Amino acid sequence: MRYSGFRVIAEALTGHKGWKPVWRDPAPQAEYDFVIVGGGGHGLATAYYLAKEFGQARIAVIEKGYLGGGNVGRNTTIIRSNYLLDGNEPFYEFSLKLWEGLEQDFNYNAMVSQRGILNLIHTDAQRDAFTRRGNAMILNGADADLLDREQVRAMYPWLNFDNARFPIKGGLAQRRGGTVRHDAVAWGYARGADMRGVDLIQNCEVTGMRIEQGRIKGVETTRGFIGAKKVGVAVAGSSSKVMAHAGMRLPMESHVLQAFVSEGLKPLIDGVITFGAGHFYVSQSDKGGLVFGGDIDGYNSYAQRGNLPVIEDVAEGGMALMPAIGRARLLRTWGGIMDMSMDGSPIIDRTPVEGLYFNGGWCYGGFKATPASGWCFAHLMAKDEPHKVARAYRFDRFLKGLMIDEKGQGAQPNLH
Amino acid sequence: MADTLHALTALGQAAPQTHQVGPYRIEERFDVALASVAIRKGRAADVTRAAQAAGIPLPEAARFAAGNPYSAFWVAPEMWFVEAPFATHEDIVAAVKPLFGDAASITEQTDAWVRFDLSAPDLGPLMERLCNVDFATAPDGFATRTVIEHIGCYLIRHTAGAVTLYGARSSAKSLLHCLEVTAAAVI
Amino acid sequence: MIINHPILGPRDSQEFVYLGSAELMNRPDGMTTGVEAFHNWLYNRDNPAGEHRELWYHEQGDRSWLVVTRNTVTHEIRSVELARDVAKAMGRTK
Amino acid sequence: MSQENRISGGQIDRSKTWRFTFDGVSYQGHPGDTLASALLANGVRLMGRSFKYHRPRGPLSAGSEEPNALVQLRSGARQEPNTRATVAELFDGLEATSQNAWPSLKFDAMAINDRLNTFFTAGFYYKTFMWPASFWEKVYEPIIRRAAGLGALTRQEDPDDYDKGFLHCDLLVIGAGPAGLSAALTAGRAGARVILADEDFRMGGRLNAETLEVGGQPGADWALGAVAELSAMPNVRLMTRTTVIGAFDHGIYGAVERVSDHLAVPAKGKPRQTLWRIYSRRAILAGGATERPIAFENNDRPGVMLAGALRAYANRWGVAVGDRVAVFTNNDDGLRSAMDLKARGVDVVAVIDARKDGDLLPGVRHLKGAEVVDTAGRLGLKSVTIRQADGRTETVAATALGVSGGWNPNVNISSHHRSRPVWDEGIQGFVPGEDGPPGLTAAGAAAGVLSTHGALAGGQAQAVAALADLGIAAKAGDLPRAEDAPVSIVPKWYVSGGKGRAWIDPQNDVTLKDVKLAQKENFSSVEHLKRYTTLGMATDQGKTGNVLGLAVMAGLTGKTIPETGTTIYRPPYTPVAMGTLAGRSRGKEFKPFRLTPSHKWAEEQGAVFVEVGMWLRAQWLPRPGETHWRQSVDREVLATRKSVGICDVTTLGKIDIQGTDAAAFLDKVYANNFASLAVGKCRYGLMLREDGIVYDDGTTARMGENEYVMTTTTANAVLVFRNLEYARQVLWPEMDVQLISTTEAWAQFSVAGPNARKLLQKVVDQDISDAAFPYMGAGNITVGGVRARLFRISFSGELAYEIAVPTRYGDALVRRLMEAGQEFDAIVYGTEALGVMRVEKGHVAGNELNGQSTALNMGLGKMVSKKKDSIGMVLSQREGMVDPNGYRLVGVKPVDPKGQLTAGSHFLEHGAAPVIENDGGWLTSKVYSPHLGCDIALGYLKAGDQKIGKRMRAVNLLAKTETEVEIVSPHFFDSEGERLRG
Repeated sequence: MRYSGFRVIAEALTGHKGWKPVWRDPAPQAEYDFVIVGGGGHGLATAYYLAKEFGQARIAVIEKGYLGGGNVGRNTTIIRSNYLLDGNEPFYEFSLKLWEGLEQDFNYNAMVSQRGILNLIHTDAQRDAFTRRGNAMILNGADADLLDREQVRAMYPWLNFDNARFPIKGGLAQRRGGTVRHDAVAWGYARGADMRGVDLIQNCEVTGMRIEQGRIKGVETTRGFIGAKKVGVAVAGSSSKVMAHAGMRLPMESHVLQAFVSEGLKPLIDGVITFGAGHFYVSQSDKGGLVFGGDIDGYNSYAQRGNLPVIEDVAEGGMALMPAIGRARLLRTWGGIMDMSMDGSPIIDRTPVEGLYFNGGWCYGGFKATPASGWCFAHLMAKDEPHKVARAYRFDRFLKGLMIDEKGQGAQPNLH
Repeated sequence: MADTLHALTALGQAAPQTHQVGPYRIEERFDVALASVAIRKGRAADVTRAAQAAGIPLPEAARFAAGNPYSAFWVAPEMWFVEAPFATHEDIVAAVKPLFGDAASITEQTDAWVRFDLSAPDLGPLMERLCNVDFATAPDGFATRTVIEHIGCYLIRHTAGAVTLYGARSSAKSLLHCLEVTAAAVI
Repeated sequence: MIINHPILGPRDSQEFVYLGSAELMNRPDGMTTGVEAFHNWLYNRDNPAGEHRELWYHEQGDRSWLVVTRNTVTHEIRSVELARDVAKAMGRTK
Repeated sequence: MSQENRISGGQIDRSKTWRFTFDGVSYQGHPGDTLASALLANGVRLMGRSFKYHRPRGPLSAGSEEPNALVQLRSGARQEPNTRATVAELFDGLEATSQNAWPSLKFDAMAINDRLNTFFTAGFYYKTFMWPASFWEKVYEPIIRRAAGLGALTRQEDPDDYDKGFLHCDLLVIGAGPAGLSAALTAGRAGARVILADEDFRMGGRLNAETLEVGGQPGADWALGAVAELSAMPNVRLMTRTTVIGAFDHGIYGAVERVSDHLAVPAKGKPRQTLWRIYSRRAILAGGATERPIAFENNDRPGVMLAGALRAYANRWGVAVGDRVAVFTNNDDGLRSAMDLKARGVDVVAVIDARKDGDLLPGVRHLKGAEVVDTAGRLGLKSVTIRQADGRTETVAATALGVSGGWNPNVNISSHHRSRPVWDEGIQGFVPGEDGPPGLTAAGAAAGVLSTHGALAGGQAQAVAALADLGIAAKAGDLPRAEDAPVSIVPKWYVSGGKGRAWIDPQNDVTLKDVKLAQKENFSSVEHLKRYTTLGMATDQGKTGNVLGLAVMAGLTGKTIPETGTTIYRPPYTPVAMGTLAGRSRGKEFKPFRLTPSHKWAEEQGAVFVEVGMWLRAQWLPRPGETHWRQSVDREVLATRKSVGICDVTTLGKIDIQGTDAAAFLDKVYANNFASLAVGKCRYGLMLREDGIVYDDGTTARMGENEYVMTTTTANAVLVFRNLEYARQVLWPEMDVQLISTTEAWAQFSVAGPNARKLLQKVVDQDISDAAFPYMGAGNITVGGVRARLFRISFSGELAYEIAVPTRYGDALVRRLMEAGQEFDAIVYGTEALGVMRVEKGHVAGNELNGQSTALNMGLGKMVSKKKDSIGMVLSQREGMVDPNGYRLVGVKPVDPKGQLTAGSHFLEHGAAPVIENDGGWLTSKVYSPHLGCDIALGYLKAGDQKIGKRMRAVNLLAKTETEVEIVSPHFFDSEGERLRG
């Protein structure tokens, strides 16, 4: 079923009787060519692109809970490609370009809204670093603007310009950055994949991997064994757990990141703002809630919930930057589990097991990567060679000393 | 020899100041010298013996012990901060080091800290807003490190009505500000 | 969270700084260990969903490094030891 | 007419009358009123508009679960959007305005959405607005954004203060209804440290809203007595107006105390609200239960209310919401509401009871097996249409309708650790699961025990059990006599049939049809239902609607309710002001200031300060006549290079390292050799992370056989100290090393320039000639008899020293140096001049120590000794890190001396297109060198060591500028170091 304004009107006038399930609930088949483990954004996008762009069939996505129930449904919805390093920026710019045509591509309004992202500058050294970054972005074909203090003030006059502990000195803007309705991304990919014959199998958890002579044969699940010629794992947050079934230890830790939303408010913040002197980034959803976040809690966790100190830290950053939100109320906090990798950058790579592929280590930047991650993972699985923008995302970069460390924090995942 | 140098308190004044907010008295102290004493490896017995001989108390973990001229509080395993009157012990390392010889590492700490002595009939309502110390059940002589409005401090409870705070000296003004506004909110 | 410090008793985890897995204590000797093994020690982790031995530093406290055994699913803490004692017991020396 | 709906009784103080306004109209109320009770007393039912359809709305409830009656409270900078009128305490002069309605609450233009509702079904927006792509941001979304949202912020700074604190207790009791009071009494009498917190301004919970007796007296009076007894106990802390917002790990609870919200303005110095972190050894959740509605057509009109709320308004606030009241129920509690209202003289026109069986109520029209099928009244309820058991329908005039679909235990906090609540068939509700937060148990209605006796008994029993865990013996005493009625309820979630809309989540306008559509489209897991329809995502987080919604979904899918499950309950329990969570950490107090020892002096000089981490440092010190910062900085640099300059470098970290293994220890933590350092000398050291990247540098001086003073960068002082503790405790625990930070103990000044020695010699008491104090010398000296330390080290490339005195003498020392330096025209220079001189000299600093660069990148590769095992040595040798074509630190000069450089510009070859493949690296730091008369910069350039003398372009694509540059050695100035040794 194709969605359109006409369709909505036609259904409204006929009592909404014609709407169909957005996806089927098929029983797992005995064997597939491709089994994608993980029905989150990345897994669903992988399946969608395998079918649509790489002409593959006999594909299943298996998900231990419900589709889109992982980090794709619990993030702060930001998209951007304002990365610094060569290993990252082309990938994220590719992703941003995919976002720009996504809704028409999968015929689902995910509310891709390029309202702009602004990273605030508070010190001269930050300006130097953002100048370096902005130039790298433009060299990679992305857009970037360096703003001075008055340009920032013109955009957001009610930020704390006059009584700030760390004054705003400017900002690095990426006008093509913005936000996307996160759940709709999962649903759009799921619907698009389902329409192309992909089996989306919910409530199906991987409990083991069948590996014979170094080659993957399929996965053991709570709904029985499912054979596969190729298995791709895209379960960020649970990567270490799932890959342990293949005997692998990964260069990452699982950490909880909290996110926050306020009560609905009339429009206040047009784009995305990140505070440069504390842990706080914010946008406002179309429903009016301020959607914001900060730092991870900082200790290994699979609990999908966080603690009070980070909530306070984020609120402090928010109030320091925006003294006008004192009387806005925090409505809800939640937590997602992040694959925090050793250099803050992801992995999309083969594994020592033939036919087993891995996609993970997204830290807390996975949402914006969804389209490119799916595309590149599909490319890798279909062609057995990395996509050119994801070539750096290898396991062996740590052994070779080719880390992609945007923040310069070294092998300590909770600092990335 | 040139003229001697004149000292300023951590709050930038020639003399320490006292602030009163309702019943809460906040007194800057400028007359206490401070040194860390850390036991060198395998020398615990020597240090204990030397401390006893010199009358320097070395209290157990999380405790302060008063003495004359030396008082001390525990700061870390095998490490104490030793206090003495500044007037007589300005060069406290020179005074203490000979007592321990090479059994301990001694380091001057006097000016690393601003010291505020707080007093009131009951400091409980103030302390529970300042830091995560269960002040009501802490015994007299309790000494701990804590955080007050992002500033690392040592807190010594002498009684329910008398507390010593040692805070980072460079943040003396921020710490005082915090003490004053918090006290004003309690009264 | 509350960490029951072996010397000081229960202390809020806000006073601590987290480092990571206690596997990091097994630092290989740099003069006799090659890049591959050294890299494996520094970068790869068990990252269990369950009991995890991990290093915390009491920065706003007594500056002790601790080995905390904590469940990463429930956050329940089973034991807390001084890292120095653990390191000595492991035979770490100069 | 004033307070036309006020009836007798209630817990309000009629001796005082307060005035307040709503949408500019003045009304009267009394102490003890909420805004909602006072408005209802004045006959005002219409208080808001719904989110999507802008339907007229009045209060549904009498408590914090309220989804409908949201107003903007106060005005000006104190305007507070989305305030629930049902919990806003009245005060004299209160101002409130309606929100999300234009031009007025009674006539809201956006109510057009209600007419178009057939198009605006759940998720319709996912299916349209896609063409053309650019229209989303330009056309569709702006309209949606303007229509959405609820209340508005003023964009002014919140003028109120907020506070925080920490509390500790044996037992935290959450909620002061019968269960909570009983628990607190039991624990208090046993001597335990108890905190009893309740969100209401009056303790007693439901007892205040009931006519039930406890111990032979009215329940509210019994509660007063219990509170009086508790308040006399020194071991019990009673906290009214305090909402426990969340259960966090290990018995830590967050709580918000509304200190001043019941006042027009907080008293001077007092916070508006206080965030308490409560550290409890055990906790009892006694947060009661929330009544839930039944879905039927047009069940959202002002005047349609939860039956228990109607009863509460009558009993507690003396308000009859309507003159003709009907009640629709599926359980006995609804009957109690009807009888209470009748007892207060309210005309109860019908009791519509979904149950077919059971006794009929005396004296009222009690319709068994009946249901409400529709209502009428645009801005407020006028009539109710009833379908009787025999199928006949009848329309009855009514201005209020109480609905009771049963009670949901308030399990929220027990589920904050993601434990799933358990279905209780007897009460048709979820009760707390087994695996809730450790140490937390539930009592009373929160545990699914809905009778007053059950609450009193449960509170007592849970308190006894919790204290027994702690080794505190508490007595289970005699309980006061109270009702113990069993729960009689039949499941009734929605009324079927009909074409109109039946609301489940009234704020977000989620109706029965939306749930059905979601199910049809296979969004049938509860999480999908929530996310697709926005059920339960409004400001009330579904406190009244969620269970209803999932019960409907269960019915549609043929699953049971427990099979269908719930979504996750998340903190906070009720929304919390951002200001409260931030406390005092805002504005200039966001983080503490750190001031240098010369701060006072520099202030007197009119210095311009800059934030360096938490420090404030003098950036430059303008002199009269200087109008541009560059004039000041150039002067400071030139004066230093010509004669002598002074700079406060106290912010650099200082760590005292002692012990017989100190030298060996330094060899571990520094990449270069330290064991060979002689007593009385300093050495520059490079610190690597274990991954081989440089993270800090500084000089370390050997002050004695086993005594060293290490310096670190300002930024990394804390991190280096932490890492040293790690090295000594964890990696090499047998080493004899003791550490202590002395950063703040010493005021340290750099004295640099050709006349540095002459100046210092005037000030210090010892001979510091080159022979007595050679280059890289270190030692203890005195200044006017005050103990001091002197290090002959240089960051500027000049003959330079760093001199340190105890911090209290720092101010005097800078004054002394300036006085003694008059004859040399000595100046004090700030961080800008410091930066200029270090770039001229080619020293790396923060911009080069970026956490991504190796010693090799910095041109310091030879410093990494491979003859010893130091942190980072092994992995610094990985193949990608020793690439001969990798980045190398270079100097950069514009070919045309007038050419301008910008840090962050990238290197491109001549003729190379600005694409990433041609990227050569970037300029890390740029300064204007008054010495060389041009901009100079440092940069990381690929294979830079092979490109000295080469010409390239430094391109800044952000400003669309480029400058032709020459790649030179990073040592622009005195590359042989002759001046250092002068």
